[in-house]
Amino acid sequence: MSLKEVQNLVIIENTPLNATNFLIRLVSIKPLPKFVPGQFVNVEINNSSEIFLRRPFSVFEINYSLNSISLIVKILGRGSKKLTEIKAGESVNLIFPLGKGFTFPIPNERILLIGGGSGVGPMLFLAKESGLNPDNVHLILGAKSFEDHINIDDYRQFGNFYFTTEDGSLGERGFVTQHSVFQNKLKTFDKIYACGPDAMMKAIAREAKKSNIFCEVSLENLMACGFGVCLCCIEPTVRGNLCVCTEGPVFNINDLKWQI
Amino acid sequence: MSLKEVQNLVIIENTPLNATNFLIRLVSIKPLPKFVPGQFVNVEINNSSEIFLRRPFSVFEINYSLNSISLIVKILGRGSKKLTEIKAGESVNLIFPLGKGFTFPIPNERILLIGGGSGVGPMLFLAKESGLNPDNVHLILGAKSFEDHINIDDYRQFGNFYFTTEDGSLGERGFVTQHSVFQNKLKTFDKIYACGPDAMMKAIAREAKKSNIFCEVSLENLMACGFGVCLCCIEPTVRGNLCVCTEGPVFNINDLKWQI
Amino acid sequence: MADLSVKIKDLDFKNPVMTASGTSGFAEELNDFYDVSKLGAVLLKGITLKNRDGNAYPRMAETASGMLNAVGLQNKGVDYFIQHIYPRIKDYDTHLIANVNGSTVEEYIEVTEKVNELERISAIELNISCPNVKEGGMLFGISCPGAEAVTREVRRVCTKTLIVKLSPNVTDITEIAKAVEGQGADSVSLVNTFLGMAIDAEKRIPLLSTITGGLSGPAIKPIALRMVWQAYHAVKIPIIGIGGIMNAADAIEFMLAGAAAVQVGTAIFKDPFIPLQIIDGIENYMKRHGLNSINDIVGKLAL
Amino acid sequence: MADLSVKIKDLDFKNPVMTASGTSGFAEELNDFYDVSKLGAVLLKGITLKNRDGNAYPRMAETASGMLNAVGLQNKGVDYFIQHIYPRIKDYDTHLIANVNGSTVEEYIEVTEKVNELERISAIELNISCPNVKEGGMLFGISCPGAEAVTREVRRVCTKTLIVKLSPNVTDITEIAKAVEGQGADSVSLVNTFLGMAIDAEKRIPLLSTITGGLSGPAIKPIALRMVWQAYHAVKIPIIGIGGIMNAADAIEFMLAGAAAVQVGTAIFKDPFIPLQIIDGIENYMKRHGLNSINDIVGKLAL
Ligand SMILES: Cc1cc2nc3c(=O)[nH]c(=O)nc-3n(C[C@H](O)[C@H](O)[C@H](O)COP(=O)(O)OP(=O)(O)OC[C@H]3O[C@@H](n4cnc5c(N)ncnc54)[C@H](O)[C@@H]3O)c2cc1C
Ligand SMILES: Cc1cc2nc3c(=O)[nH]c(=O)nc-3n(C[C@H](O)[C@H](O)[C@H](O)COP(=O)(O)OP(=O)(O)OC[C@H]3O[C@@H](n4cnc5c(N)ncnc54)[C@H](O)[C@@H]3O)c2cc1C
Ligand SMILES: Cc1cc2nc3c(=O)[nH]c(=O)nc-3n(C[C@H](O)[C@H](O)[C@H](O)COP(=O)(O)O)c2cc1C
Ligand SMILES: Cc1cc2nc3c(=O)[nH]c(=O)nc-3n(C[C@H](O)[C@H](O)[C@H](O)COP(=O)(O)O)c2cc1C
Ligand code: FES
Ligand code: FES
Repeated sequence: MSLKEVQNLVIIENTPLNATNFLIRLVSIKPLPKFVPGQFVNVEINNSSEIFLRRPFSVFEINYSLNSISLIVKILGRGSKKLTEIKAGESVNLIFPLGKGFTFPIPNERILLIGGGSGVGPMLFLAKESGLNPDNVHLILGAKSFEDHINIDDYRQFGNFYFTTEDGSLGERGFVTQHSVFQNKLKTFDKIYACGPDAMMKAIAREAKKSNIFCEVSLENLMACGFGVCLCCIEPTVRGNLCVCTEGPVFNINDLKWQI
Repeated sequence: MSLKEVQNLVIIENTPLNATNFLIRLVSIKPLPKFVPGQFVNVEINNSSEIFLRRPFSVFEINYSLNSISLIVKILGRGSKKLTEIKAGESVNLIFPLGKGFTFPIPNERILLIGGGSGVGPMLFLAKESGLNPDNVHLILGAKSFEDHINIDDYRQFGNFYFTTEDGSLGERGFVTQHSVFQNKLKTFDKIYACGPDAMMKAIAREAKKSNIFCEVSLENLMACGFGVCLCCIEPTVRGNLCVCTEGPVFNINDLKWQI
Repeated sequence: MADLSVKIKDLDFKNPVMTASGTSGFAEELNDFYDVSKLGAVLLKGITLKNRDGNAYPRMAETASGMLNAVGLQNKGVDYFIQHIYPRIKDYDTHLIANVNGSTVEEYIEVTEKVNELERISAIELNISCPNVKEGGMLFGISCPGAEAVTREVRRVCTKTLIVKLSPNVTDITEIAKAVEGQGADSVSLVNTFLGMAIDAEKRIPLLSTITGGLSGPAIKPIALRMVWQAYHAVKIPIIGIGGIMNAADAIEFMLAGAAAVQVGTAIFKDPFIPLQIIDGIENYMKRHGLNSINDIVGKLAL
Repeated sequence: MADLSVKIKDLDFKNPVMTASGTSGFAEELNDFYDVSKLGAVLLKGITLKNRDGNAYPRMAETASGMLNAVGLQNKGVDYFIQHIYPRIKDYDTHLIANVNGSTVEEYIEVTEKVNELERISAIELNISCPNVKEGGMLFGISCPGAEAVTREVRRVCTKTLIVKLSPNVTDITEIAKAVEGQGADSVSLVNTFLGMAIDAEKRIPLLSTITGGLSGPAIKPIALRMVWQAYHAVKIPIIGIGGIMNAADAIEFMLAGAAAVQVGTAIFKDPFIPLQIIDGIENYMKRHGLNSINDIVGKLAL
């Protein structure tokens, strides 16, 4: 049995979620393998002389009965832009499942999930799959402004949501680490999970470390292959330079050599 | 005033004409310059890492009131294939007008136009623009089989049409040079014009030379630029190596160094 | 049925399609996708005497039809390989070839001597062409005396088939090919990556931590093909062609130019199945052209 | 407003964007599209002492993000140029630079002496790097003694600014750059094309009549950029960067790496307006980054 697959999937939805992110939903003709939140797919973006390599995206949602995978894609450069322009009905080649996901919480733990930008995707996925009582699941989602936040109504049942915006247009004003929950209740959590921009994750890691709370973050290093053969995506860790694509993208902050 | 233009045109039609050729019609938002039959455009075919250079195509039809240019495109390789897949509504970048066209006949001359494959296009264009009494315009169009011929009903008014097919399914069986008009009446023509595969043009040139009849052919050498700066498209002539894109694509056979 | 087997020195390969060093890990990663025994050979990730952390991140940059890498031979050293990796991979039913590296001739020798002992390693590919290390590597591969010295010394101790991997960053590839042939190389593989560079114009910084890195992918194919063709006319030992091979047509072009076998590198990042597709494509080509053996292709460019 | 002017030796250029030799004819062809006086300079098609028919057809092949050419310096000779072409183009209000070629040092000298007399030719670009001719050309450019000899002799007679155009087909570009600087070159332009090859796998023939040809276009950019960066740290004379420049970002990358000016070649085949778009793009970049002069870009890569 092959552990990893290279497959053409058909895009069935490619719609803007907000000012900066798109939701892309793809279906496979075959049953999908199990995905752990934090795992990713590597997407071939064809039809351009400028895009040579694949682009990695975390899985946001899996529907095992429809065999569908959803991604939240933020337009950053040429590849992500092209991807958001592909029309429903066209097919795209994906490699999956890739990487190691988040460590699941154990029953009755209180967890804090923090997502920024497209990093919100894996946090929602984790909230849904955590298996915890929703009372124990808390999410802080951060963005620049209210129009950069995505609609999470379908996820309210899985946890308690808090928002921050830099302009104060939704939730509390400031960064996720300035949110009152983060500021005042951090120590009430057993585990913190984060996915988002580098600076955000470092700020979170700093506080988690101070308070000595278990904390996992998802990294977005540049990748050439995505499945462990090129050694381009490395991150310095206590176990040496590790490949983010196979040993990550999720790392415990205690393993990272971040200067925080 | 610029003599040559680089312009985005919008494809308004891209339809199969027969088993091997497509009709592509493009419109400009600006008035088009005058085109002489035999002149060509150089088409940028984007969205592929495999196609780096433009591809040249002869003009088949110009509608000066609609500002439209039509091309007949035969699928030969990656570029022509991609081009026939572009949907109406999308825009394509063209450089034009390029090259020198056919020498117009003088009033009352009898002319024979011979076209094969996508070479039929410039021949129909020339028949239409010749300015001669249709009785004096004769066209032999050749193809493998009847389904490789295009519908020329709109052009019947401009001349007398003869067909050949290799399998005898339309007109006379055999190559254009085996057609009875070519075999028996060649000497009744003042000028012969030809556009089509190399072998066809060489066969025609051989007979035209023997009979000492004026004969122009349109060449399809590989081009990098199409407007005279790269010197890649050369053809050996009595005046030395000449650029097909600026001194041709139409050449008088007496100027060519063909071993025929 | 077309016979795809090829022979290099005393080794019989099922087919002429190998995966290149540094682009196919230690074979295990590809085995997660398909049975690697279908491949002609797997060139293992470059190994050195001691642990190497490799270069700092970022290590790669995308370029037009290619990429730059600056991995810098990250690996845990030959002893770790022998103890922890070799036992896991030794039963793959394909040729496993060790890519041997060093900062000094002595290091190359030491690694070779250790690899000699590994029964299931079929051959050694001597990498004298890595552009991403400060010492050794490409420095040996860009001069005849350097290439000669390391080949001669390693040949003395090497008990296996010895392939020397050449750098394309030279004025005359034939000189280097002849130099290593003269010192007893059984085969040459070419090319390794071209020294290149990429810059972020907006940030005004290099895209690689090392400023320069190695260029691979289809961009380099025309130059690599030319070098294989030149080398084919300069040496008698078999040539393994490498550089931007993405499909069967590319592989066949290298073989027509003189390569007895090919290695697929960067293409694997696009799709790990490409090496298998190339094997099928070559078989199909042979059928279409009525060719019975790979020898009917190698060097058979009509001039 | 941003000042785009640059100075090379005693010549003032309106802007740092030139069109490369062999890709912009004799300026007339581009003038059919737009007023060439907007360009920093036009490098004219390579000229030789006598008429050259160039190589046989086919002379070009498309490759991944690039192309091979084997034109072989087709031109009608310097006398024809002086009598028939120069009079037509001499009034273009931009720098016209002659690309001078020869099979022997004497031929280079003779052509230079004739070009000396042409008032409106601002500079000579000594092409010691053409890979598409059997004699002379690249053979001079790939060894220090060769490059030195032709530069020294031409410098003796050349009364104009002397730019020497370098071949990238060398192990160490800095050696060659230093060699020609040492012999009095006022500037070096690099790179010319890389020797490459393309094959039609189905027909089993080379795609070029000459088998090998010169590779240009975005495929070579990373290597060209690296060479410009290396040369910048090796010589003091201004460098003109060439190789796969398709847009303003590419041009700026070359300038950050050390090029005082750039030449646009193959991109012209895609779109003859690209050089003008690059000029606009550089101006725009300077505004966005608050830069006043091109000197604020040249060599300003942050390491
Ligand atoms: C494991 C993993 C999971 C990811 N999940 C998601 C996701 O769910 N949603 C999402 O929108 N994005 C995700 N990303 C990031 C995504 O892969 C990049 O945004 C994308 O590859 C950018 O491609 P591009 O062609 O648009 O940008 P390019 O045109 O290649 O680059 C544009 C600019 O962005 C920089 N850049 C590109 N990629 C990265 C990166 N990974 N990190 C830092 N800088 C970069 C480049 O250096 C350049 O300056 C993930 C990345 C990884 C490694
Ligand atoms: C002045 C001129 C006018 C033309 N007019 C027309 C036209 O009206 N309609 C039309 O269908 N085609 C025309 N052509 C030919 C057309 O340009 C080519 O068919 C096209 O460029 C092929 O591109 P491709 O990417 O499909 O083929 P590629 O994938 O580039 O090549 C496929 C195969 O065809 C060969 N090939 C490609 N182009 C040519 C060529 N020009 N001559 C010989 N062999 C070639 C290649 O070597 C290769 O073996 C014209 C060419 C010229 C120079
Ligand atoms: C990420 C990466 C790592 C590489 N590591 C090695 C290596 O360890 N040893 C080696 O000999 N070549 C190494 N190479 C070079 C390849 O084996 C190959 O020679 C080169 O990439 C050209 O082939 P390609 O264009 O098919 O990739 C590496 C190449 C890449 C892209
Ligand atoms: C078709 C063609 C013809 C060329 N002719 C010449 C020439 O006559 N003299 C010369 O110095 N360089 C010549 N060159 C090289 C270019 O000037 C330039 O150095 C090279 O193409 C790299 O730049 P690019 O990638 O922007 O094209 C030629 C290049 C091409 C593609
Ligand atoms: S991206 Fe290749 S090893 Fe991680
Ligand atoms: S195609 Fe460039 S000169 Fe004709």
